[in-house]
Amino acid sequence: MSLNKAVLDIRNRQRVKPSPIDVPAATWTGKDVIESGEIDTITIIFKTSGCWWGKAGGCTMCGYVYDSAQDVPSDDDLMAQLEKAMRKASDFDRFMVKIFTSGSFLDTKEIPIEVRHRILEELDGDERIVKVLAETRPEFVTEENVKDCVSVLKNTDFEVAMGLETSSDVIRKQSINKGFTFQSFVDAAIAARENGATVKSYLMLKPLFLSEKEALEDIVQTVRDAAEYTDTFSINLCNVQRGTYVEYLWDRKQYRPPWLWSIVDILQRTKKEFPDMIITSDPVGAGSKRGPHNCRECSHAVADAIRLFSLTQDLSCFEHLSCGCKDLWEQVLELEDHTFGSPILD
Amino acid sequence: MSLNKAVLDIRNRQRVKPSPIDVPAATWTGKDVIESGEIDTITIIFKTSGCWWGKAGGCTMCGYVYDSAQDVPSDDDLMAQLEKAMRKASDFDRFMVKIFTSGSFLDTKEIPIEVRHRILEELDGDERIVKVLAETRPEFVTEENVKDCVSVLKNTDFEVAMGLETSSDVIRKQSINKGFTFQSFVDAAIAARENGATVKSYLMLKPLFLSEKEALEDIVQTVRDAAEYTDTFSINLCNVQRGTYVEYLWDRKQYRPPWLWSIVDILQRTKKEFPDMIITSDPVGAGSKRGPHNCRECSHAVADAIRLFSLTQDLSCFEHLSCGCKDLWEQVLELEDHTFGSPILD
Amino acid sequence: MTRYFEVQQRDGAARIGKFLLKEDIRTPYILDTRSLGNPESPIIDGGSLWKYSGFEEAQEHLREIRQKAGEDALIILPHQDLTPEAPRNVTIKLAEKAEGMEDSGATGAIYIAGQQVKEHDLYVMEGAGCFENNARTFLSVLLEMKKDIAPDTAIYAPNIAIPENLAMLIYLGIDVFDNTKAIIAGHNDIYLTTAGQFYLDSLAELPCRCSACSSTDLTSLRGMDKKSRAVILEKHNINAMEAEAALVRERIRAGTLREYIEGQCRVHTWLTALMRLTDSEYDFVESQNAIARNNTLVATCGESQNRAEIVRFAKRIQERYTPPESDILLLLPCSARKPYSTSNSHWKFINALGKSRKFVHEVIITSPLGIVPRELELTYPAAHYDTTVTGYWDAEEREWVASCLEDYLTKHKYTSIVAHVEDAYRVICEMVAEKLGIDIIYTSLGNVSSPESLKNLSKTVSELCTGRKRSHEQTQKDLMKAVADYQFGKGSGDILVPQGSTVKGPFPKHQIFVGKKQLITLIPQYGTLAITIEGAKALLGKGRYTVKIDDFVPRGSLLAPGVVDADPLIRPNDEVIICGEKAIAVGRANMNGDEMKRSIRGVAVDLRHVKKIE
Amino acid sequence: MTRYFEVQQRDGAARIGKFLLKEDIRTPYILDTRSLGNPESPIIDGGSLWKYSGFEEAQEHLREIRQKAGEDALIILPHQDLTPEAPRNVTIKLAEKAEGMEDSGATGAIYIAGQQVKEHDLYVMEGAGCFENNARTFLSVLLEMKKDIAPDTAIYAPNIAIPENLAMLIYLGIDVFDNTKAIIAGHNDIYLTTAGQFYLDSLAELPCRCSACSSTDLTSLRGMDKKSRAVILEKHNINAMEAEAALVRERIRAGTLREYIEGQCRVHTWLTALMRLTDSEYDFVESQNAIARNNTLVATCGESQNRAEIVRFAKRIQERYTPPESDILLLLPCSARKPYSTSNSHWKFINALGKSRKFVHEVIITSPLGIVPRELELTYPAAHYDTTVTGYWDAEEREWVASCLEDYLTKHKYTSIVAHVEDAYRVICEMVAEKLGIDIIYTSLGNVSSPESLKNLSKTVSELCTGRKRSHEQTQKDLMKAVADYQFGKGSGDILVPQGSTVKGPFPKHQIFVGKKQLITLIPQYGTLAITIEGAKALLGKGRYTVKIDDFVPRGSLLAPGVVDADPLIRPNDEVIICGEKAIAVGRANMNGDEMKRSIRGVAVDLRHVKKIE
Repeated sequence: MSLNKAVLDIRNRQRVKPSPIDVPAATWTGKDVIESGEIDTITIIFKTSGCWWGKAGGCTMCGYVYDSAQDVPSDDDLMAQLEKAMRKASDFDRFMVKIFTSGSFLDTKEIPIEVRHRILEELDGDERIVKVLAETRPEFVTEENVKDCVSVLKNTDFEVAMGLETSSDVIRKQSINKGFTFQSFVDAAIAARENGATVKSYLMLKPLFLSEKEALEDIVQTVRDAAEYTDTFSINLCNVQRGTYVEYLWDRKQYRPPWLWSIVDILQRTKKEFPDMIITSDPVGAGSKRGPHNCRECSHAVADAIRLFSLTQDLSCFEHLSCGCKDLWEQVLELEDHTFGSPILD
Repeated sequence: MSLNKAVLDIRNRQRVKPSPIDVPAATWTGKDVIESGEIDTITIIFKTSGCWWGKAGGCTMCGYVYDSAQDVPSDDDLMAQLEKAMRKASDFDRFMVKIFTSGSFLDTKEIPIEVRHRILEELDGDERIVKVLAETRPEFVTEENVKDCVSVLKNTDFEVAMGLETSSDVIRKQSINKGFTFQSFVDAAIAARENGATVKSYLMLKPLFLSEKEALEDIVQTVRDAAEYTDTFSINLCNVQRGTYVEYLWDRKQYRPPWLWSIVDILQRTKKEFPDMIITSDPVGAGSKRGPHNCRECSHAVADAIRLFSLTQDLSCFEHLSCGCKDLWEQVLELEDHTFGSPILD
Repeated sequence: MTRYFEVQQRDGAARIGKFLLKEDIRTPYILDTRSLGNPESPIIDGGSLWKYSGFEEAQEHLREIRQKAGEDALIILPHQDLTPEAPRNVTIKLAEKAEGMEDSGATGAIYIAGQQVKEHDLYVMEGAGCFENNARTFLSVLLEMKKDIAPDTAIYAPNIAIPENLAMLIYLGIDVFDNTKAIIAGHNDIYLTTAGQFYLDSLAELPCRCSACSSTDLTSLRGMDKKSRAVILEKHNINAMEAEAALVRERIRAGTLREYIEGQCRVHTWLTALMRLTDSEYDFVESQNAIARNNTLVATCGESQNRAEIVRFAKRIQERYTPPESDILLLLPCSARKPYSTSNSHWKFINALGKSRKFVHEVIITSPLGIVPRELELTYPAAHYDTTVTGYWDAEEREWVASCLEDYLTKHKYTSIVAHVEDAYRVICEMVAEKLGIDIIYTSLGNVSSPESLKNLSKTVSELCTGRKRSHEQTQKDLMKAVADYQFGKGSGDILVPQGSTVKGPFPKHQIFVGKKQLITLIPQYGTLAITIEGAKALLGKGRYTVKIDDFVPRGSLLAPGVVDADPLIRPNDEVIICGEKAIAVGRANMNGDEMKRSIRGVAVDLRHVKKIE
Repeated sequence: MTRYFEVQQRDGAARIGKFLLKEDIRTPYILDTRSLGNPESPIIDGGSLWKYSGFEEAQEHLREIRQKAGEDALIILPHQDLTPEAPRNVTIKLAEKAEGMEDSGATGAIYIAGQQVKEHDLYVMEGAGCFENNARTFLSVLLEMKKDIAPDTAIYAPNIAIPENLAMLIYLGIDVFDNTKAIIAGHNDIYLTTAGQFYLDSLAELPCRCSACSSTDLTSLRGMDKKSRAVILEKHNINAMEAEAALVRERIRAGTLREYIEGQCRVHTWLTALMRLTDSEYDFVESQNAIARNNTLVATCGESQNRAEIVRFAKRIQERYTPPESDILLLLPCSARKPYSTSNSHWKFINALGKSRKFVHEVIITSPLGIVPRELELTYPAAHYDTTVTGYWDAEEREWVASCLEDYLTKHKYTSIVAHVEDAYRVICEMVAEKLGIDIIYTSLGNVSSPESLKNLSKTVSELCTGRKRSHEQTQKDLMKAVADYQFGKGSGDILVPQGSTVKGPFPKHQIFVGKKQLITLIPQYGTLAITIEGAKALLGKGRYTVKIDDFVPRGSLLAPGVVDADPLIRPNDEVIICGEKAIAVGRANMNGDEMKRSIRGVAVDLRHVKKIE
């Protein structure tokens, strides 16, 4: 059985509850950092027909595929989702919009080109919006598509966000099952930047099968490899999402999410190496069994430091962190390299 | 149940094979030490109607009761026994005769007075015989009896041998079940000495229930207590005889025969304290499980040293004895005092 | 007067205690035999009476020791020991002589069966060392001893302990041991471990990492002279025993000694025999076993099913339990997850029953517990056991479970019996059905959780549903009644869950009220009831589980000397009612009823509510 | 090429082995996980392939390690591990990639079921750490592994060993472990013992006397900072594991690991399950079990009766044994003393039979062995077992013994069957008699040894004595024939004890001669036969228990590489016949037949007699 088949089998076993298709999958506000500093953000997860790659199996850790609509949403449904989402931004003076589709915003099978135009036009028309970020797989980041977006967003910056995950083609293929190569990311990044967009790269800390140290070093290496093609890094910490292959293995005690000490180490090392690069990480689910975690006592404090660093880019955030469990993490770093196929669990 | 009853019960369970009554129970030759030095000996165990005390139960360690005749031997039977026994002495030039009956030679129920006279007369008539020793319980060592013997043994020394075992009335009664007191021994000894006989006292090392050290100290104390009433001490080392109460307990792992190191210690200490006293010990069955023993490696050498000392009375016999097990014996001396009713087994 | 020893914690017959002497000594304790002869020691051997010709001498000797040692040293009174097979009345006579000794301060004495027992702080099991490998005799002597002496007296078994048997001896309720055998083994070149003994000759390496063994290696050890080697071996042997004693103490504290014993007893056939024979002394073992505990009962061997907790559970179902009124009985298999109703499989069964569930009474079949009526699935140990599962039930298991089911079906009649079971469960149902000549309807079609099986269960039961049905509240009350009967005896449920009472609180935290007065609460952790003062008053008439005290008002905890009388049915951790002229109270028993009555030290009951009687 | 590992001693599947690397390493071995990353170590992890984009890079990395390490270090080839539930063919693909690595010197590799297995010196059980608590999967993976790889290859189970499970894992035939879990536990404040694990928090004292624990106490330990505490806990945990490993090695050397396991497995339900499930893999277990051993088989638990030695004994009686010609069967109870005929009770039975004994065939009923015909009472394990005796036989025991008796009585017919038995023995006879509808005459009157019972036995048998009777010599021959059949298969007795042969030597040291040529001798210690060259020649035609070698003349011992073929029925300690073009020889097998064929290191047979073929 191939990895993709294994992922697909699990997908097929999930029961997804139907939900209204004129409401976005999720919307929330938050803060992010752009070149000019901290800024309010609104994140919209569009409910589309879904990620083409996810429908064919998809990534081992991705549970977002279940956010897609059961029926194909009409153009008006999609616009209604936008409208409902934007209500949350009513209090903002100046903000950034982050668009996700649980797939690719630039895939016209998910967002028809007319809808794309209507969305971007509407956002461009709102003067409070200074930047629009849209996530997409790299195969859709063509010269044509970037130009198309930039041309609509006359007064608004445009950022293309891609889930590179890792610069290792071996890991991306055999652990994540992501279905593209580092080269395709590079091509996409160049296409974006040469046509007026900036690039944000999402990385994935600790995909399946890797030891804690391998995972850690892989991200450090990835930052080195991808730095010249990206404007911002956002490092995702693998968490165990429902209906994923990661969950399947986690349930069977064959996976442990990353330690927060690992991301702290990564942020410290990469920021020192690339002081001008914006490198962020949002420790979603930190401290829970399914999320990245240290011990019970320090997880929340460490996660807060990571969030603060992500906004301030100030390494002093990490200065006073310490906990007895750091010693354990150091052991895990050393020993998990030699467990030959079983994780070190808590 | 009383101790005597317990002993008797065991007696009653034994099956004794019938044997001819005109043959002594046993006869053997050996060497002993008398005032004038080493001398050949012949030991005769008469088969009589048996020890009156033994028939009523008797001593806990005594298996000699089974040497008695099933039917009462006639006077001629007894004389035939003597005759058969004396054949073994045919080669001797000068020797001593030791008479045992597994009871009391002076008990006329065992040896009718006429037989006593015939025996002593015959022995007295043999010029090679310099001394006659006869074993008896003290109740028979009356002035009258001693005089009677001495008067027959005109040219021959006469020694009364008594199994005192211990000077402790507690131990003699509650462990050995011997049925007389130290005072009765003293009275008998005086009666013997005042009427021309010498006295030999048999002691018993390690009766039932005593720890190794208690047993050892009891013998040392007994030598002190009885020295003034005796001419010779012979210390018997308890061995496990068939059909005895000692055997019953030994079978159930509730008795261990004495260590040979204990008798070595006793001989050294008592000989130093009473340099002129003849103190001997014949380590019968030494080295076997049923007999007194150290470890397998040294038992025979130590037993030989004891035998040599018994003949020479020379303490240098013990000088070069040593073995790893002596250390174990020292532990036993210390620890067996606190085992509260169970012996320290090998 | 047990003024110098106190039992602090119990795990079955095993216990953690403390001697309050010149040094505090924690038991189970391995005393250094050599120290017994030293008058500076906290525990001293008064010596042997064999060497004294008169009583006076011995008494004088004792006075001397006491003077040197002080009142707060425990002196084992001078004794004249015989071995076990010595005539019994000689032994008793000698013991009486020893008991004539006069002394103040902490004392120990030799125990002789049949002798008048005094209130010493410690009793010595005479000749214990002779009972090694003789399980039957050892146990009978010990049980006689336990019956005679006060439960708060320490028991000392001399010259028997080695690492391999220590846990079992402690399990049986012995408090004090010595290192005689460990020392002697060391001087015999014998290397002791909890897994058995080795001749030093036969070893290829030292199978230990204790301080003695770490100080050397096998080659050096073999090269030493006998005496130096013995010092190290002795140290190792004592280390091995001390480590085992510490482990066992931890096991007692954790309440898991039985689980340890079930493995450790395999080291020697006589230790296994001891465990089996002890299990067959049900009254002795059961009386010491806590009614409920908060740790898992782990059943890994054939003997697990003879544990007092398991046999008691089965017996109480036979003797105390009354099923709710129902015409249909549904037999179900157990589940790994406890309580059963929280398991995936039971959740499916319950779903399949749907509305029919009101008509059926559910009873779960399980090994090693036997049968568990649904009402008692929370009650210890029904929700607290874990067992090795391989799918194979051996014949002894099948016979035991079948005997439980057979007893149940003989006592309680139903219009229809449905069994939704497979494999061994079904074999058992068939065995019983055949024996009793009754019909059982089997609804499972190869796999109890398959959609087809569940559908068949649903259909079968719904077709049978014509008899009596129970409301939701009635089901809750049935649960509370069943637990009350289980805990306090038959009929208690009717008193504590009377007509007209109401149930509050979500499952499983039910409470029973009569008007505004609360009577009981279910404690989910143990599946037992806690009682209020009102509940206590209601139950008082029955006289069960009651501790009588004098005319004082207890606070915090009730100490043993304050107990006038106690129900002998009371077990450790039982909910008890305390009543005296001045107060009524409820609390959790810390010892059994008999121990409460016979002890003069220790906490008898931890009180929860106390109400003064004005 | 297993040039660097050799198995030296076996106890069932467990084994003592040796790595011949830069340091000699004795197995079962606990490697320090941390040393795996150090190129100076004797065993090195070649690292993960996850980090290499290309095969060349990895190959280069391996070359570098090998250069630093030298040929006499074992390198586990670079590997790209997945966890066990990863898709199997992805795993195999990655494993094949890893197997493409080129290297000289000692090597290890990851084992993947279904992958082509090479001749590495060590195979790693991938994802072993995930199988904890999952007995069924662990065992099936291990058995698959054992089937695929050469028997003289070491097996390494990473990230799973802790003190409590080590003995069981070694029992299953695993050679190498690591200290990962012990270290991690230490840094998690978890204190490991062979009796289970404790949170440091929950302890009241340290239940150990190892060098680490002796260096501190609980209070100081709790007062330390996390890191210093972890150092000590880690040290303790590793000590506990090392001590257990040493103990288990000693147990293997003593041949008593099974007895240890039967207790130790109670620490955790999954370990008990492992033992039970392994027992049910009879072919695997039996094939590794020595045919006879000189130590006592101690049976203390229900599972003892499933031991391969016991089941094999019963099976061989069913399949290989032919009773002597007799019309009367006498069933007798077993005795504690072995062989039975030397016991007090059997001596009484034999005396009571007197001259009638010539007419009867005696079969002894016993648990857990089942039945033992008198002729086989000397044969391992009939004269070599000890068991816990309480008088109670549980249902599983009764069923097992009854099944053995039933099989026997179904196969073999007698004119009369007399049973001189009581209690459980009688219950079993009655069960079988009823089932088979046969009559059994019971002669015991309450106590088999009482004069009345013996008299009744005597009388009953003498009245029946009218059929065939056997001479004294015939009885001796029957014994020798029965052992021959037991040992070499049905029909061997007729070859080795032919018509016209004579018996020499007193019981039990019988020898069989044909004229002046000796064929066999009974070895009383094991109750098995030793064979002469003459005996070997006689048996050669049957082809059983034969090891084929090439055209050389072996001396002293036959090494595995010299074996061309070997009877798969050969078990360790079996008497075997070696034949080749140049020589015929006899000796004692050191390994089983399969292992002889598949091994390239180690002694296959210890030779006793060798005869050149001119």
